[in-house]
Amino acid sequence: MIADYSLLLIGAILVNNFVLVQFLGLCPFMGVSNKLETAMGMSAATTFVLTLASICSYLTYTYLLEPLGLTYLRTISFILVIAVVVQFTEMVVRKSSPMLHKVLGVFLPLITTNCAVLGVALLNINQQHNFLESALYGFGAAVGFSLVLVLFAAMRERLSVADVPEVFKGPAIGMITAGLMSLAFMGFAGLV
Amino acid sequence: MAFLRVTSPHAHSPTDTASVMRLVLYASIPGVLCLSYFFGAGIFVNIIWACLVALGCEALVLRLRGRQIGLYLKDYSAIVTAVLLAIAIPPYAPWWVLTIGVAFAIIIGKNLYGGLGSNPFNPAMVGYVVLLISFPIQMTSWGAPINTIADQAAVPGVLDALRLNFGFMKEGVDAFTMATPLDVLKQNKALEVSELWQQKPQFGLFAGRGWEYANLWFAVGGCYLLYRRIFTWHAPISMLLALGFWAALFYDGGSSASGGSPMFHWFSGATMLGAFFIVTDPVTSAVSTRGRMVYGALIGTLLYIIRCWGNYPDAIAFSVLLANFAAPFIDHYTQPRTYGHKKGGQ
Amino acid sequence: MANTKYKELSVNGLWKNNPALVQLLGLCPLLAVTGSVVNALGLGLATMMVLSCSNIAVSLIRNLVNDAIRLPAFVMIIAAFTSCIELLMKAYAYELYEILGIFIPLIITNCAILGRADAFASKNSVAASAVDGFMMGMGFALVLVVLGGIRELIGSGTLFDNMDLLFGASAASWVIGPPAGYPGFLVVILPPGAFIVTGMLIAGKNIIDRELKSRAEAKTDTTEASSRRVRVTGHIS
Amino acid sequence: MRAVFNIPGGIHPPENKVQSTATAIRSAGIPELLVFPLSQHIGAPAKPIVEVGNKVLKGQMIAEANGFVSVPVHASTSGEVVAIGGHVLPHPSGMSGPCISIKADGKDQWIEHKGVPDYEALDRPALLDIIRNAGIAGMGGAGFPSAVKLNPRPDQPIKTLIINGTECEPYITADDMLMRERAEQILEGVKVLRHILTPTETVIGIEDNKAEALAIMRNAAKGTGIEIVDFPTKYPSGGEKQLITIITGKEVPKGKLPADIGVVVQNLGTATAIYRAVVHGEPLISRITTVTGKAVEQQQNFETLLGSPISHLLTLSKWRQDVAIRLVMGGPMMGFALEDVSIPVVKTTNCILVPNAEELPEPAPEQACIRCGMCAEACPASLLPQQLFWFSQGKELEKLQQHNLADCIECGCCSYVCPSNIPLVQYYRASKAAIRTHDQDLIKSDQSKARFEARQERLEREAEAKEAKRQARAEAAKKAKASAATKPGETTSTTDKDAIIQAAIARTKAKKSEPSTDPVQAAIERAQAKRSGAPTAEETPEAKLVKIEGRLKKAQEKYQQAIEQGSDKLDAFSAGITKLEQQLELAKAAVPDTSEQQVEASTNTDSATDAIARAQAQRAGGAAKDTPEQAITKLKKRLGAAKDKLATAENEDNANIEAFRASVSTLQAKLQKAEQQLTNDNVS
Amino acid sequence: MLGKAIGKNSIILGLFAVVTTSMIALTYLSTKEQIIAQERAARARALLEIVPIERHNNTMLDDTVMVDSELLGIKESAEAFIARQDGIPVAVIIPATAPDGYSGEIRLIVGINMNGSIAGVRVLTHSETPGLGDKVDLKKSDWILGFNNKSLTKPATDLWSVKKDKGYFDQFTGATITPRAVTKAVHRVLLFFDENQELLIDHASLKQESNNDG
Amino acid sequence: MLEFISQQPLLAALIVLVGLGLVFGAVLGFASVKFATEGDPITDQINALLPQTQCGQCGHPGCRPYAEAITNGEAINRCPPGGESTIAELANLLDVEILPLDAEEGAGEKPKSVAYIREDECIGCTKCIQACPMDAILGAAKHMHTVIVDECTGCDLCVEPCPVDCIDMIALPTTLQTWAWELPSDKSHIIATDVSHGEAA
Ligand SMILES: Cc1cc2nc3c(=O)[nH]c(=O)nc-3n(C[C@H](O)[C@H](O)[C@H](O)COP(=O)(O)O)c2cc1C
Ligand SMILES: Cc1cc2nc3c(=O)[nH]c(=O)nc-3n(C[C@H](O)[C@H](O)[C@H](O)COP(=O)(O)O)c2cc1C
Ligand SMILES: Cc1cc2nc3c(=O)[nH]c(=O)nc-3n(C[C@H](O)[C@H](O)[C@H](O)COP(=O)(O)O)c2cc1C
Ligand SMILES: Cc1cc2nc3c(=O)[nH]c(=O)nc-3n(C[C@H](O)[C@H](O)[C@H](O)CO)c2cc1C
Ligand code: SF4
Ligand code: SF4
Ligand code: SF4
Ligand code: SF4
Ligand code: FES
Repeated sequence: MIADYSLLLIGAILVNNFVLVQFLGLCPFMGVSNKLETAMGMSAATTFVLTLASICSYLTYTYLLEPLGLTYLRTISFILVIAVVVQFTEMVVRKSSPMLHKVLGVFLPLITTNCAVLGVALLNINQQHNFLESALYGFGAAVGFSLVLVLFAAMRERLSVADVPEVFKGPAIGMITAGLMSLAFMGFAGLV
Repeated sequence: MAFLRVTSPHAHSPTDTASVMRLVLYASIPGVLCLSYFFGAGIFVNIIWACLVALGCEALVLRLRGRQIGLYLKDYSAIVTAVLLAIAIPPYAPWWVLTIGVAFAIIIGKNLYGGLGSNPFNPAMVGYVVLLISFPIQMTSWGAPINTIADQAAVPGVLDALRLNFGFMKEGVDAFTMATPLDVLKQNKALEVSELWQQKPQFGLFAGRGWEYANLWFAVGGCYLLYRRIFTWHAPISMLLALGFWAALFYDGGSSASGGSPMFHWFSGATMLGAFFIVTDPVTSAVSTRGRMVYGALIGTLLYIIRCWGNYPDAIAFSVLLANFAAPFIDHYTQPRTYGHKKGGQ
Repeated sequence: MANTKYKELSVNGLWKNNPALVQLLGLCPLLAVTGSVVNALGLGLATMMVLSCSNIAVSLIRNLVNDAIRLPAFVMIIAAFTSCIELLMKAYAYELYEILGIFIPLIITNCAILGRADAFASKNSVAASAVDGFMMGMGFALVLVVLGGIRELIGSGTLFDNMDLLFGASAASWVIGPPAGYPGFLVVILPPGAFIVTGMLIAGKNIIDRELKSRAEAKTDTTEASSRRVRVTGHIS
Repeated sequence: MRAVFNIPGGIHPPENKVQSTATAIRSAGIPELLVFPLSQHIGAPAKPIVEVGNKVLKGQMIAEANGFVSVPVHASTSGEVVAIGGHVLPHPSGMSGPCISIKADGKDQWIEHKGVPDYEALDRPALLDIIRNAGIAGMGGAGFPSAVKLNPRPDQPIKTLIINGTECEPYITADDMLMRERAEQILEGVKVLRHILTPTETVIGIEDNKAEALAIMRNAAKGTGIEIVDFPTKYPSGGEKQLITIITGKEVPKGKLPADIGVVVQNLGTATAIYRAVVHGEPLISRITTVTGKAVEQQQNFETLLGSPISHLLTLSKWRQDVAIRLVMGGPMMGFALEDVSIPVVKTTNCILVPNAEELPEPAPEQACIRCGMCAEACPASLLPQQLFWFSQGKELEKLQQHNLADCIECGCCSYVCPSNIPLVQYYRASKAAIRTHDQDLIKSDQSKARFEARQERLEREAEAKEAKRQARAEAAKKAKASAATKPGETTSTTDKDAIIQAAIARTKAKKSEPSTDPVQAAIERAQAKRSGAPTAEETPEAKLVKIEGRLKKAQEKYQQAIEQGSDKLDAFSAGITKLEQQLELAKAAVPDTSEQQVEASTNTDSATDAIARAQAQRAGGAAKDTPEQAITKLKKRLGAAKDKLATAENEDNANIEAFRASVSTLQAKLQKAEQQLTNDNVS
Repeated sequence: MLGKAIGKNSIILGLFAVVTTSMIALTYLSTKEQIIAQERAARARALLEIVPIERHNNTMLDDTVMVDSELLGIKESAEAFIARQDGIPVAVIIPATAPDGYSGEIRLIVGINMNGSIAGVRVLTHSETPGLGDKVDLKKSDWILGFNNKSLTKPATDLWSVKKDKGYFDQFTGATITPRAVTKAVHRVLLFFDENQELLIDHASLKQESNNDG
Repeated sequence: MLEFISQQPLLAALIVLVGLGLVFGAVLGFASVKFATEGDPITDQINALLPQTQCGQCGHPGCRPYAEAITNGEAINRCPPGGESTIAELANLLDVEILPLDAEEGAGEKPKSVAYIREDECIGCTKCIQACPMDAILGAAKHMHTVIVDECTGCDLCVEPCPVDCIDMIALPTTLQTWAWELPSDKSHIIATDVSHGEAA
């Protein structure tokens, strides 16, 4: 039982890493990784939102849509749930911690449009997770996202002083680096 | 009278980058000779071809960027990359496999980041992994070490190697390939370790046949580099210790589910080559000594995890790349304590 | 006047401000579904459709919503269009739907869309928004297809394989290649390849841009830059 | 035996010390011309107290300390002051700075001086006075005024006095020879120091590569209670912080001074100088300097008079100019390269290194950093030089600070070992400067912001006030109709403006601590001071005189005006006038002896100087730099511009018309005058 | 103020909800039938590849029987599909799992004609190394077609393995493990069919009858 | 009831989503009032990074307005006095890409300078005083004026209004105190330029 759950976590964090293997949440991954500090803030926010959204959408699906036979409405209701969770978080953060809001500022709304959030909700349904699994999967996905985001940010800080050819500066080399990272992550294949 | 107006220091030690790289090349010679004894001359063909391709690619990129070609080619770093990649791939892999690998390593792995010193990922390992993923057949066809298969009179000589590598000998390699010891252990579900040793020809004294000696010689070369202070002991030793630690932890006395003894892990696959030639790549590892210890330990751990539970029988390349990826982050948290600063803080 | 504006919108969407290559939005589908042309094209078309429709809709109702509920309202519109597309694809291109998987519902979050709705449609007229949406979608779809083409070609040596999934059985024969004995270059089809090829594509665009710029400079030697300096201290009397 | 501690990092470059220890210290004699920079130490430059033409005696103070952290300068031989002005300084920049030049008369005649052999009778302040007046600044490194260092605050009780005899740099043997030949003097000096500081222990630290000196010192120190400690040779164990760690095991915490952990470090040359000053009353006028390197034939140590040009030493040791590739003051690790052999020996000059090309070849081309970490291994401060390098390259100042760039002692170990030949230290020096400028810019921008905002506020207030006044005026006008009006509103507005100016002046005054309280004057002075740093670069005394006169006149006018208007700022004006008068006196005094200075002043001209000079010249009304023709063209151009402006103004019915008219007429007048002059010139 | 803000916002959002939902719901209602049909077609496609439509005239998807055996390597009981021509069974399609693939399980379906020969084998899911083990997938190579028409006796039982193990079937260059696993699994399915043939057919016929009744 | 609803797909859908919409709208409406904020701390931070030269070369009347503009999305590369370092800092703060300085023709990074008034030519018109955003010019009407060097930011706004052109901008010279080693520049072989078809980028 415990083993299953830890495998689920390892799977979500490493083997099927959301960003590098499943291609979810790439926009913030590329956009918020220029600075380590910011990346850490973003990680925290995403972890929070992702876990919460995962739970909320699971509840919505199991207790509202499924009994009423409205599963085809899942996309729109999930996105609604997520949008509200994010918007609400943003308002709270803006008020309670301007510093954090400064760091996350433009990116909090971007979390809504972060594929990872909707993706995790949908994958939970596809893979028929139960409540606990959904929560864990959401959390694991977020940790996986945070892990690569933070490592990537540290790496980009290093790249920013490298003598990269002019045309590759910025996003291009970022993409290629992400590619090599994804290459490295292929090494985790088969762990679960 | 014009005197030089430069900043201090005015004196400089005689070591330079090119000489460091050359030393690394020298240190790899014993291991390479040992490999060629067990697996034949293919490795020489590979090394030469890889160097040619590497220099070609490097020159091409430098030309495109409008840099002085000579100055950079002379630093030998491209050659080191090429040689290490050539050692890592099977001796009779077709020429185009090596070409693609080296080109990928030198162009994308190294020069897109600005060349020597700027690349975050170990170029040779980037090349290796790309090949392993793209051409698994060619990349897993290791020949049998000398004297392991009954009907195999001798390992291929130089001419055979040329013919094999450049494709004039159809389906030649397949005839004498065989799973590597690590692969055998990994696939083993039934036999106990001691039985494996008796039944499988792949096993030698304390690790894989042939492989154990190659590892030994690479370790000797590595110790020479250590002695010449090309790198410090931190990364390689902590990697070996971590690997040994996990292996000992999961050895369970040699049952059929055993992951293999520490000895076996140390002297199998590319462990020693990795520990002393790849993990030590200064450019892509963590910078501080503390950082390098963490870095080495991370590689050792990942190595064991992937070897035992992952899809790949040997995982030097993957572990190194993963650790490369973490290196800047490690650096961020392992700054040494500066003179006059309190412990742990700024 | 109007003409130049539309032209500008097109240039923006297709090239200058391309959602995928410049704004770096909508990266997930960009990387995930571009293993082959057909996947790319399928998702590209779907995205384009949603983008145009939602832009029109958002621009229609732009005066109705205030800041607090702007985001959910817009998202809802886009979600509606996406859901419809999803259902339609399920009904009429089932296999493609299966292959594209969750990336169809994810069109919603495909940041490109939201970015546009927020940035453009909520401030512009219906016509302009429609053109903008279409062009942005087009730019995105183009990149998808180009990327899909490159990856398919290098990765498996074919082009336009499996087009029947999208265009019916007759399209099955559109496939070109693979050349005999082509070993494939797996890495290009796998996730790492997606990133790397995209990186190359971005760099390629940079090169072209640079070339264009230097050419433009060569042509118009020195155009007088009008001063934008502003008097800090106001009118001097 | 005392246990010594290890320091991290460090290197072992070839020592090359034996070459210069073969012969005994030799006196360098008296050169013809000696040059004394006013700033041979850390702190404010000394103030000259002699004038050109004055005769001075050996040991006579020629410049006095200027503030607390400063030391005087003494003549090292007798002779005549021939110049006070710019001369190339022993400074890595190769720039010029204020120096006093003395032409030796060869008599080497001492000024009267008297020592205090029974110094133990004196208390600390008295001894410190002697030391300070003897001009003693640290001779081992940066030249920090010893009297300051020897005067720790009461909350810094000194436990350990460390005498630095390490001499860890290759080539240098000045301290080594000093120990071999003058151990007694050193120890006497140490005793003086011990008396001043009353430490619980006194240690002389010497590297173990100086066996002979060690033996001699050990022998001499027997029974004195002074410990001689040797430790393994390693560069840079002579660095103050490193030495403290080696001897005591303690580290000087970041941002603190050695005294904060109860340690004072002095070089043993400094100790000797202190002995001579206290016991014999001789100020610091000479030092031991090693002249070495393969480009000199006789590598040896000289007892050198301060102020001797290094060409003098080089000639004495038969240098071969053709093979000398560089000229280093100091050692090969920390010394700085010079370009001019006329640079004088100063208090901190322990070595002149003249290598040939084979010895210290031209730096190899810089290659890319391979992050090999050799630099980090060598760094005695446990920094990560490679990271600092990457961040320097990327100009990431914040990161540099995070990585403690400030703790780099610029020892050069990292550059020495770097296999890629990266001049790391240069990167650090540049980055440190960039951080400094950045910090200053920040301060300035903060000030600017405050000023700008204050101004905006003021404008608002003024606008309001104007509005109020306008109404008041309307009111007044109304009243005026009724009764006979006495004063129109104009007066009010003038006073108003005056008030603003006064306020501004007051504000400025409050900000400035300089004694010269006239902000206008201060501003100008500062502007001028910024020229190439040489006081000689100031305007010629004549110009100054004229200017001050002009200013005085104006001030007097103002005063007059103020009296007429019954202003309440009469005091301020009269004070200003008095000051101007004083300045006038001064300036008049300065006029006679300017000939030399002027020559020197012009050695260092750049565009800024040009501009200022031009402006000054014009202002001074005399000797315009422009030829009359040029002046006329310029004037014409300006006139054209002014007319244009006037025209636009007229077109737009601008309020400025008056001003423009005035300017046009001024210019026309000027033009006429100039033309006239031209004709005159042509005629004559 | 607060009340008003809440009120207005929720009304507007509600309005949006009405419009958008109607849109989706209408689309759903109009595509519902088509979607169900497509889903069934997709599920049937793999089955049809093994037993083509010419050979049977029932709907296999609805003609199932639950099977469960060690031999099949499956954890829970699963559906086997039966193909009939006019009510007479012609073939059975049995699910199976090969547990010993190079990296994990390989899920298969094996179609067996009533005469015990193989009608076809397909790999449903696997996670073998791309380029090596994944050639068991028909999309990558037609190695899997090599099982067609083989049976328990053709080749002989001890030849039911890969060439490397001195068996009949080819392995791939550089990959023995995956084909070995698949071959063994198919062999076990044949054994299962052999043992349970009666049961399967009987059961199936029974079901068929009851179906006919109902 | 539930039965009934699930029998009516359209109705069910409507009820569910409208319900969700209502609830969420209420929640957000509540939050928008409860957590309303004013002011934007980021503008201050941006302003703190600008050089405060107040020269207007960015196209805004002063640094703060430009800071506000940046907050609202204007490019960060418009301030010539700040130059590259300011752009880098802004990029860092806002986590955006560093852009090359976007200056008008000939208005690139200039050495720091101060205004200098040739006093004998000054006619005391006070134009420069009004122009100076720093109050760095002193003097009364009809009397010569002078610049307080330490206060002058070198914005050169005072130069143009002067009717007699008596104001010069003088570059601040290096002194022993401000002199410093420069970053090694002899690296043509390393940094060089990425050439592309003979055109340096
Ligand atoms: C800017 C500066 C300020 C210093 N202030 C003091 C001080 O207040 N008291 C003191 O005893 N030493 C002071 N020192 C001296 C240092 O502690 C040290 O002894 C001196 O810099 C010798 O440097 P060296 O190692 O480079 O020769 C100061 C040094 C510097 C550079
Ligand atoms: C790297 C380095 C090496 C030094 N080596 C010596 C040395 O060998 N001998 C010495 O007296 N001072 C040396 N100094 C200067 C000392 O740090 C210290 O300033 C000096 O001993 C203080 O004494 P002073 O004030 O009497 O000069 C060195 C400084 C540095 C930074
Ligand atoms: C990275 C890697 C992946 C492999 N993947 C597979 C696989 O998916 N299927 C397989 O049968 N063999 C795979 N192999 C090869 C086997 O481990 C083993 O070498 C091979 O099956 C032995 O075949 P041989 O006996 O014909 O040499 C892989 C090997 C490596 C190194
Ligand atoms: C001790 C040592 C180990 C090295 N190991 C590698 C290696 O594993 N892979 C590689 O591509 N280059 C290696 N190099 C060469 C060089 O550092 C490498 O090409 C750089 O990563 C290119 O920037 C090594 C060099 C040294 C000195
Ligand atoms: S010694 Fe030189 S090459 Fe090595 S890490 Fe330090 S700076 Fe880089
Ligand atoms: S110069 Fe600075 S960084 Fe280099 S070794 Fe010395 S203290 Fe360390
Ligand atoms: S250009 Fe820069 S310094 Fe000038 S006003 Fe704008 S922000 Fe301020
Ligand atoms: S004096 Fe002139 S240049 Fe200086 S701040 Fe004032 S207006 Fe700007
Ligand atoms: S498309 Fe932007 S996060 Fe996925």
